[in-house]
Amino acid sequence: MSKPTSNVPPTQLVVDLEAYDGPLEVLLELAKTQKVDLAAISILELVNQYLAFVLEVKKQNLELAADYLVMAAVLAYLKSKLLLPPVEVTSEEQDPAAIAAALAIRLKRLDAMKNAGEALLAMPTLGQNRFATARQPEASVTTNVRYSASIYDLLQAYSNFHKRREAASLTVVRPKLYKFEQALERLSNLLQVKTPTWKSLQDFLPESKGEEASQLRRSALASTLLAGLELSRQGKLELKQDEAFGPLMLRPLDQVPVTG
Amino acid sequence: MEIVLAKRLIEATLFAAAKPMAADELHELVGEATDLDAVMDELAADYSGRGVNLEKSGKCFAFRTASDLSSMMTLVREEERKLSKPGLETLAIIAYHQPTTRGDIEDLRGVSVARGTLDILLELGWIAPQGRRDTPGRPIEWGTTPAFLDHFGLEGLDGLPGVQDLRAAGLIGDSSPQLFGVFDDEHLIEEYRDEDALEAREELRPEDEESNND
Amino acid sequence: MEIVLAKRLIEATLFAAAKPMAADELHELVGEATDLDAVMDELAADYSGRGVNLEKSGKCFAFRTASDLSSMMTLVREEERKLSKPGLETLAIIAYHQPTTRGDIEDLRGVSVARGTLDILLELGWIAPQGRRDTPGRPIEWGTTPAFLDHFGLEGLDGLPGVQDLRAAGLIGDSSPQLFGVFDDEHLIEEYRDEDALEAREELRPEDEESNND
Repeated sequence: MSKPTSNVPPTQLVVDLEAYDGPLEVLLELAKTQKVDLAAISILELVNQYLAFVLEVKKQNLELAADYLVMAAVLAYLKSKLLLPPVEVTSEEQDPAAIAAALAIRLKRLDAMKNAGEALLAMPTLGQNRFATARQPEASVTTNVRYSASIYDLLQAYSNFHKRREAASLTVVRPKLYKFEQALERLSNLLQVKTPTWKSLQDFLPESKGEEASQLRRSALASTLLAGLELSRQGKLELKQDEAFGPLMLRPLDQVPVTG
Repeated sequence: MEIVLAKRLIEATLFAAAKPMAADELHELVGEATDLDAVMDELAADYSGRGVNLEKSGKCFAFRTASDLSSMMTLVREEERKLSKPGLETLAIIAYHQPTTRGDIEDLRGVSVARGTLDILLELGWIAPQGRRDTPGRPIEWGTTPAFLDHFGLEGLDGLPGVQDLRAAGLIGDSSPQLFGVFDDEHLIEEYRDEDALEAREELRPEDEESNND
Repeated sequence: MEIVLAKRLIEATLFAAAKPMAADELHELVGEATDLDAVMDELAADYSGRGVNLEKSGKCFAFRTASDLSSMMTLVREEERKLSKPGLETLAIIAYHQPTTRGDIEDLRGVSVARGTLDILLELGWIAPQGRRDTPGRPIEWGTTPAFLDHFGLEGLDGLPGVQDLRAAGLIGDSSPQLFGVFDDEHLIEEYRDEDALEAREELRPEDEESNND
């Protein structure tokens, strides 16, 4: 249990931070310092090494790309899980052992591809170990290409092009609406009068002008009606309508002191 | 050097060399102690009657393909290819918006037009320069040709499908596309190719340098 | 065509060609009735152990000098194009995992793949689009080309160093990497360049949307 945190100072990696392509590569390099087969690396130790590395970078005030920090967060979480005694894993939470195993596989895959790249370079390559003839080709296959397109292709290309342009420039304009909250506030204020009289709902509407006037007016009517109903429910006003589709009249009620 | 190895080495060297090689050079390659004449005789015998022969001209050696085969070595193929998506789009834009410049097309498509794309359309004879626009840089204006109309079975540019509808919908400009009298302005084509070559050179240079880095 | 003549013709053609030639092309050259396999087997046998060997890379054939002679050959060597580390890793991933997408490569390497990296490999002629994957975004799938096999002296993808062990260890996919029929999908390459340009433009000038409007 009392393993040394790391036998390689993370400073060494920090020095050539530039040489690393992201956190995964740093992890791979750290894993290799454990001097064991990649299959047998200690994930917990690796996590400690990585967190020490990030700390060291911060200490030296070096810029660290966001993905290094994301990896650090993931690993810190993993560490906390690995240190706890195994508990039953709930469905939402991933098994820490599984996360650790997945990380080990990722490192092995990356390592395999790095080695494969080196192995490719060691092959007898053309121009270094094997040679082609340098003479001008005397003959070869000449291909005469005839391009073709139908009018349908042409049209489709043009309409696709337009569709793409449309999609690129489409912006949805939020319609200007008179909100219920606005109406409620306005109506409450307008009702603060000394002598309550019957007035038409229309008289309480805000003035609207400009292009969106009719749209705004309709939404104001709806909101103000709702506000009227709400205030009447609270007992602050009365509503009446003398005939079907006739004007809706409202009158404030004597204010009863409101509590809370 | 052992004669078998010497033969192999000379065979490989002559194969890879761009030019015939002098006997002196070959002798140096296999070492002075090697009997070069014996090696070359064996090699000539190995290749006699084959598709490739060892030929001596003066004091130089080279592999040459057998002369009786040369007429059979060329293979001409016909291949029909569909025009690519960028090619089709560029053609459509030229057809509907002509006369139009490369800059126009790039503005409309939002991406640069590869040199090859215009080249293919030009080679197909479907587009042709219509003149130069009187704006800075005097860019070439492109339009479609009678060969274009012919290929797509159109009687005229007004026969382009949906051109009226597209105009009504405000998708393309108000004015009818213009058909110009001059379709094969050789001068303009030549000038285009010149500019093209210049551009190609400029494009290639920085790339070459990049690929040299490690 | 008579087998002796066919052998001579193919020998001459391959000797003169710097690039590998596809079996299909050779078959066309000697006539469909000719047993190409027999011809190629004989030719390979004729050249085995010599200074020049008949090499097979994928479905292509080429003559190449024997690699054991390289240290003795006094030729001017091509300047080696050193691939960058990301370039080499990306090439290895494409070779061992093909067909593979840019997203796959990024997953494996844990970092994003710079556009230039794929571009360099594409320009070297070592990778080519193999199609599009049937997943959202329909990303281009990449694979290696016959030129890749030729450059590294591989007979096929199964000859990739360590490929069997990696497969057994589950570090690469189960199925053999596939060599596809279509190697020069010009359309896909053009589409890739197009998307590429689009992406480059978005990266460079995110705020410049005006050029999209008319």
